[in-house]
Amino acid sequence: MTTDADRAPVDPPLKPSEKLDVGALLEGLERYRPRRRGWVWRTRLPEQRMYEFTYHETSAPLERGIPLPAAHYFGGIDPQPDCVVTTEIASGRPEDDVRRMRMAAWHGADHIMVIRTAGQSHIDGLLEGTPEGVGGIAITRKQLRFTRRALDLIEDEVGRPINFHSYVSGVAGPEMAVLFAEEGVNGAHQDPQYNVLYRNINMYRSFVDAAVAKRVMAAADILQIDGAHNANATAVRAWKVMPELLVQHAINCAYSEAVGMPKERIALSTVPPDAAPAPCMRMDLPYAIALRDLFGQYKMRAQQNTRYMDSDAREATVSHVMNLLISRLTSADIQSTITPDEGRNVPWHYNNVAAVETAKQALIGMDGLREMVRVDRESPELKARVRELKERAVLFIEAMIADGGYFAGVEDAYFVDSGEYPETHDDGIVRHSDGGVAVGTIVPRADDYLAPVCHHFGMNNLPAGYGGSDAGDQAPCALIGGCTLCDDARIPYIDELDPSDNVEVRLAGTAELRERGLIKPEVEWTGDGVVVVTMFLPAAADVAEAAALELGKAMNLTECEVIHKRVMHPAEGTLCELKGRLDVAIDPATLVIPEPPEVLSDEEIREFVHDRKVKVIAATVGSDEHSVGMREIIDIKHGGLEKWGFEVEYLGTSVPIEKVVDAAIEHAASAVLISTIITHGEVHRIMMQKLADLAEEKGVRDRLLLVAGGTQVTGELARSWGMDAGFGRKTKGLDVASFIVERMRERVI
Amino acid sequence: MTTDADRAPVDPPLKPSEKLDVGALLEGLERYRPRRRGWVWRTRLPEQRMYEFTYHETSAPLERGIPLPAAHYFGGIDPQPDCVVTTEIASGRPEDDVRRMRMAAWHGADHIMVIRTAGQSHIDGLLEGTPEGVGGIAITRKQLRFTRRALDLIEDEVGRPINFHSYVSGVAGPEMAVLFAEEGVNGAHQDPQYNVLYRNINMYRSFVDAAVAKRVMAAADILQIDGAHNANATAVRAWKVMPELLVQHAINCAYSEAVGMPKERIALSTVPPDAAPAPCMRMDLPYAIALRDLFGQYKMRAQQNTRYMDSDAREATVSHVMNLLISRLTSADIQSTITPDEGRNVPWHYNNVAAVETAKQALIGMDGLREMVRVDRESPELKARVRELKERAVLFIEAMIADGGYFAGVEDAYFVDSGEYPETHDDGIVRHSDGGVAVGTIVPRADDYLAPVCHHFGMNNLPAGYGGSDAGDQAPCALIGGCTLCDDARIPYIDELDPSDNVEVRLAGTAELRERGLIKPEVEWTGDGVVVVTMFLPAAADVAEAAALELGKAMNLTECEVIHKRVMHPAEGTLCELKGRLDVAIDPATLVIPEPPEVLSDEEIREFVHDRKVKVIAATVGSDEHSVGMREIIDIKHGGLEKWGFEVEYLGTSVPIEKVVDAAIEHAASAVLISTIITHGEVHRIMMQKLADLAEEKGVRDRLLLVAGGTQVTGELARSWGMDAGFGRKTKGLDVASFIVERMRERVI
Amino acid sequence: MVRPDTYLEVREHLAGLSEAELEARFWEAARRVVEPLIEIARTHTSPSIERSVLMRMGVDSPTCMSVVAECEKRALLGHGAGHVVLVLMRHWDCDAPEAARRLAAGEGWEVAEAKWGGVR
Amino acid sequence: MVRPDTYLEVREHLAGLSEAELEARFWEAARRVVEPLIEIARTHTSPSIERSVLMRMGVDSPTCMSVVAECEKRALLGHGAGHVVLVLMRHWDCDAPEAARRLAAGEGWEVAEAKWGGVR
Repeated sequence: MTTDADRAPVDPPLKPSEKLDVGALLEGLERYRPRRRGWVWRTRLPEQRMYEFTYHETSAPLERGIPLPAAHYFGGIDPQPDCVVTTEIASGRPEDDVRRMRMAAWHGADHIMVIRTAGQSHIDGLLEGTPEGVGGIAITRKQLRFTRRALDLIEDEVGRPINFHSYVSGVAGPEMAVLFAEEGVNGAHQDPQYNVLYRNINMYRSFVDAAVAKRVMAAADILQIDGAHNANATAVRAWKVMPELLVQHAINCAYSEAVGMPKERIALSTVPPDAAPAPCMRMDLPYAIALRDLFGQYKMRAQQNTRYMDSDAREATVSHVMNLLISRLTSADIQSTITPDEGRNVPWHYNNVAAVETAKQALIGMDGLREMVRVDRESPELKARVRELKERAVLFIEAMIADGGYFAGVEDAYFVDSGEYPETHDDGIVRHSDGGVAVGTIVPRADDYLAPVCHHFGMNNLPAGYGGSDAGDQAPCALIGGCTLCDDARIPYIDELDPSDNVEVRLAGTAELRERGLIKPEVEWTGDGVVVVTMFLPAAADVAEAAALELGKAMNLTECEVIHKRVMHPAEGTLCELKGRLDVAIDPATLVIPEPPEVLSDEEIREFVHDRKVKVIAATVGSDEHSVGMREIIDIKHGGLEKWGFEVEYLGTSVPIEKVVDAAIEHAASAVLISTIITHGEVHRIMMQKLADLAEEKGVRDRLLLVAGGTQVTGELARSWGMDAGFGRKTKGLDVASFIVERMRERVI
Repeated sequence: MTTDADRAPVDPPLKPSEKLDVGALLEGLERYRPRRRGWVWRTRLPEQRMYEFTYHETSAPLERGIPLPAAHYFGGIDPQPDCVVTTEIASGRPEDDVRRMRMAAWHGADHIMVIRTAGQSHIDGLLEGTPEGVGGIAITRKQLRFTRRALDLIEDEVGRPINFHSYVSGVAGPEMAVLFAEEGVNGAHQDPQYNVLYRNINMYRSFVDAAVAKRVMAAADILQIDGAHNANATAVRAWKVMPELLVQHAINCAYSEAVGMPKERIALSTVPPDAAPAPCMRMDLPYAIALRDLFGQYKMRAQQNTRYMDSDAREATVSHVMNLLISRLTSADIQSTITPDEGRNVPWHYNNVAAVETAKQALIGMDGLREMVRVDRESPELKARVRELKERAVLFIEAMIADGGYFAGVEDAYFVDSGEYPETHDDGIVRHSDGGVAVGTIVPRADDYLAPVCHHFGMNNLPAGYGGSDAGDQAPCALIGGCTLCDDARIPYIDELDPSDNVEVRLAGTAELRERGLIKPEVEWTGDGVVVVTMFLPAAADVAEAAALELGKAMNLTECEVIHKRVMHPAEGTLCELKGRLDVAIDPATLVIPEPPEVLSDEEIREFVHDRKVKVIAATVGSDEHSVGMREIIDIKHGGLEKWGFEVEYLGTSVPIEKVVDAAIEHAASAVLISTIITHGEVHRIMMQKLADLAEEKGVRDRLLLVAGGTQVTGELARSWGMDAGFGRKTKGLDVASFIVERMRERVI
Repeated sequence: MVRPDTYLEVREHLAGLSEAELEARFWEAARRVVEPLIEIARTHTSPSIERSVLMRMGVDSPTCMSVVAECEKRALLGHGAGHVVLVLMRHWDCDAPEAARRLAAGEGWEVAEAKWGGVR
Repeated sequence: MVRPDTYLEVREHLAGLSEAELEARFWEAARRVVEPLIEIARTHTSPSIERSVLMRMGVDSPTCMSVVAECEKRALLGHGAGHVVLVLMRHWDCDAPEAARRLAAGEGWEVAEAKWGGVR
């Protein structure tokens, strides 16, 4: 559905080289209108050719983005998986969130979920303005409009639509739904069971509100995600709640359809419940299959496990790759990601990116896996377990009906019990129909109940000729001359209600950093100064932790806290990750930025090399059999020196320096290239100094250009160790060729 | 075979709470003898029950070890995969290596591979003593004996045999083989092709030496691993060398068997050649299958990909999990691990442990996966590719024979070409039969050639009655009264040859740290002081890197170097990992170590609670639906408060503080427990202060014990925010129960 | 109630079902569970629902809050807060936001009470 | 030599083979490749091999180095360094380490030369 965006201010496109202008995005918000409503899927390409590879499960590429680190080995391609990829952002400050959303979008996220601030779900009404959130953001019209405006620019920058998502839960569901419809939010969590079980909101109120909220969401084409996955996060034994998870999904699906939501806009939020050291694949795969058997007509939002996450980011990453394997072995329409640091804090900028990268990397690495590796539906353990889960779910739901239905079931603690139904330990979550937040707030609709608006659910005494099924009928809102869902222009806008707790005040506090372009570390908020120090300490865990805090002070850090500890051995030592604040801001004007080597044109180089018959001796030294780096510099095929006619004598790998110098003399070479790839901190220094000394000794130093390369080599280091130049990671043949030619020219002149 | 260990000094067993006494391990080495020769596999248990789970691919558990971080959710189990797990150590200092080996063994490594120092493979002879290595260790008798002695103690400590491994390559292969046999080394790389292609050692010399080396290895029951995987690390396009990899494996296998090595001691070193963003599973799985089809009778040492590794540890970890998936989908007798930092430096202590943990976690998580998920041998792409790889390999090897055999093939650059055979780009590695290190050093054996020792290979003019096939024949070494392989007592021992470059000198340099028990950060050597700072900087990559170096100085770090950089967005910011040296050592005597809370006996608690009818109000506050932590503190099933008879009123999740205090008053409770799990730094402070204030307000503060719990809560913090106590991660119900009872007692008195 | 795992005993009536029959039975039960919930929703309303109606009528959130709160107080919610506003729109011949604003300011409630009778 | 991917043309003789036949052909070829290499190894020795013989005779590495180096110089390696040591063991009636030590010290070479003839 299109909305009349003509009144909206037109924003200039983003420049990749410039930061978001948060201030500008806050101006004219009262007139800004979202460009569309509704959810957008990626464009799947069943057969996509990139570099030398063919992909079977990818989607249209981005116009701008950042490929995986290893992409430079493969022509820099950045294939995008076929499924939508989600990231969850919750810094509490919309002005900081949007910068992070831009980072995440560049790395492949196209579903941005904003978590709500603590307690908003218990507020019976809407918030306005931009108060700072705690553990999430205050969802308000201004925050939504500001964020959607930024996302409209960001989606143009990356060249792919971005779905914006939040929560239509809590006691203000219907209002949230209308707000989301009005502000172009594309996806939302909505599940009355979530309110009841995890928010302790009265069960009658939750279901009554949910019907209207869902109807409005359907009208705005918003994708709904349910809340069943929370049973995983809450269950004492996550592998015991699988039957009830199936039931919870079914209740929300059936309820949603009954109020008019189309199947294709109903997504199940499903998580592999378990993690290692449990044999989690054998436990979680049958569940994933039973789920997809039963819910094949709905969308799957595959979430990652949080239940068994600790503070160990490595462990979380490995668990999540196994979750991604389940997505690839079964199916996922949306692949959600959990940041590796969620086990210890509210996600930080770079951990959102890390989680998105892990999803992209694993999904692309496992592209088409299902074609070669098949789930064996006849495998005895799998087949029996899939059937058993379905039967246990049926038993659960039929017993609940026999006991009086859903509300009775909740009162009887049917849900989130640590026994696998029909086993129960009587430790489920109990809620009472006469209790909970907002108990007693629903009222029966009178016979003349009337709601003169569109997309309303339930009994509604519209006058004849309005909103009925007759072709001639007018829309219900014709009664009042139009409603906001039909006429965008009727949407009111409120800016700020709190003069002290708002974005303008916060921005003023960090204005200097922005105006002077100062560089200060941060993890979630501009200038928060937080850094993390990773250190191994040769001491037992408790001593190491105390020592780490002291070392933090020695590093000028304040508010030090050990956020992760891992015993390497009870006596030999402990790995500590120390979080602290560094109150230092760097003025870029004071920095010396090493110039990228200037390069010559192919013609210049080729001509000079041809005239002068430039010979080069190349060798990998220091017992390094990895000759790749060197060969990419010299091989013609990789735009190496041979390309311009250099005569390169490649001596091979692990060549003694003596041999290198002798060869240079024998061939009357103009330059010597040595490389060491993965090296101990010392070996490249030793090799370079030895080369320089030997060239001196043999009296050829002045007619030889000595060049060293390697992953840890820098020009500065190499020169300090007697080389004429040094080249590090990702050097191109052109850089080396240009250097040699320029230096030889200088000598000629 | 047993060796007479009676002359060896008997070491007292290690105490888990005490560091290795490196000095003591260096004493009496001349008399120390290894306890066994030969390789040991894990004891596979096809059906193992642990906690509530059954494992299908595990082995006997360790007596002492450190389980995965998440294990505490599952009764602390530490299931060990069925395959041997390798870690590679190369700090260059044996005295530091052994400490790391102990850490790795506790985390599940039972195959310790020591990389050799740069250039040792080009030394025509043996080294002695303990000179410091570069990028690896100087392999000497003293280093081997010292290390094996430490490993003998460590394997007793963890309760599982540890295989010790190094390299029988280079120009001193036969001597290395004898040395390894004498010193109880259990596994070794041996592959003459590796010497030829990657070490540029003369091809005749390599193969002649290899025959004797392999025969000696076989006699000592040493497991051999080949070197084919290096073609992956060197190939321009790793996915093009698959056919030749099959050929290289076959040549070493056939050669090894021909000199008398049994199949079960021949292992193939195989690596999934590719990595994302390539569709690596679809590329690497057919290769893994073709390999196992052809080499089913040999052992598989599954290595992890290094070819496409960058400086990004997260990326490396994800790639390695996909490598582990291939191991689980096909087979692995030995699972090797590559440290996530290998892309940027010689592995550090904790990265060896990280790599071992990733292998353990993924292999256990995918336990029995093959039963539910089958490789579909009939899948068209897979089937065709498997066949094609085999055919290309046959074509390669048949063409090589037609062109004159192996040596001719190497001279014709058959190997490590960037084209997939029969395609060639003429960029393979070229070696000449009349060139390379140690060219011209082999000599024909004269008709009377004699080697009066056992386990020799080749023509040997032993007198009649010696070493022949007749039953009555004596061993060849009977000619000289015995050889070292038959009589351990004949092995000579040399201590140090270099008075300045040896372990004693190095230990003297760090003696103070050890004697005073000072705690100084390190990554590979005692007291090296290296730490890593992870920081996000809101600046473009080049500016961020320069700023990071400045910030390092502000943190009192020296020798700062940015070892990893990841662009989050070209303008919004860059993630930097900064390495630097912190020259600070902490004296533990100056540290205040928080006491672990002392706990009471079950009886004491039960009695007190019963007499006093102690009531407790519990609630999860601050919009936290994750009630797990709280419920584990109160539920009887988890040894929670109910266990001792506390009457616990659990109010549920996201409960407003007002309700908590009202409930405490209504129920005349003695204590209030509030918990917040994953929270923003602020929310738990806010909630605690609010609780304290409200209790004060309502005049019940003095009769209520206020207790707060949560992952980031500490007693100190909680008390500073008005609580009586605070409990953090991994608190047990017993801790809380003990606290409540003790405090209530104090009040009574 | 605590109950051991009686799965094998209580599953008997399902044992004979085909996969398709079992899944159909699952969905049939699910639909039966939600029917009564839907009926309650169809015949009831709530403060949030009524505020969402006023929002759709173009009323800003603070005004929605006070109008709906007053409707609750006066037991008018069952007729629909939007209904009340509509009555006053016609009475005052103004648009919905204006009518809501004036109701929030305390005006016009007597008109509503005249129509539906008061509770004070 | 640069060659395009001629796989499809040159594979024809393999197309008809069963998987087992193909794998058998692979191993047969592999064994043919190593045969001549084994023969060279069987009939040749090297300094490292001879040092490994002396090691097994109980000689320490520096002594191995000098004895073998001298054997090379005197073209005696082909007879076996261990053979040389054995001759001197008998000549001096001492054990191998002792004989090697004395040879390393320059003694006894004339005995070896008497047996095999010198090259100096």
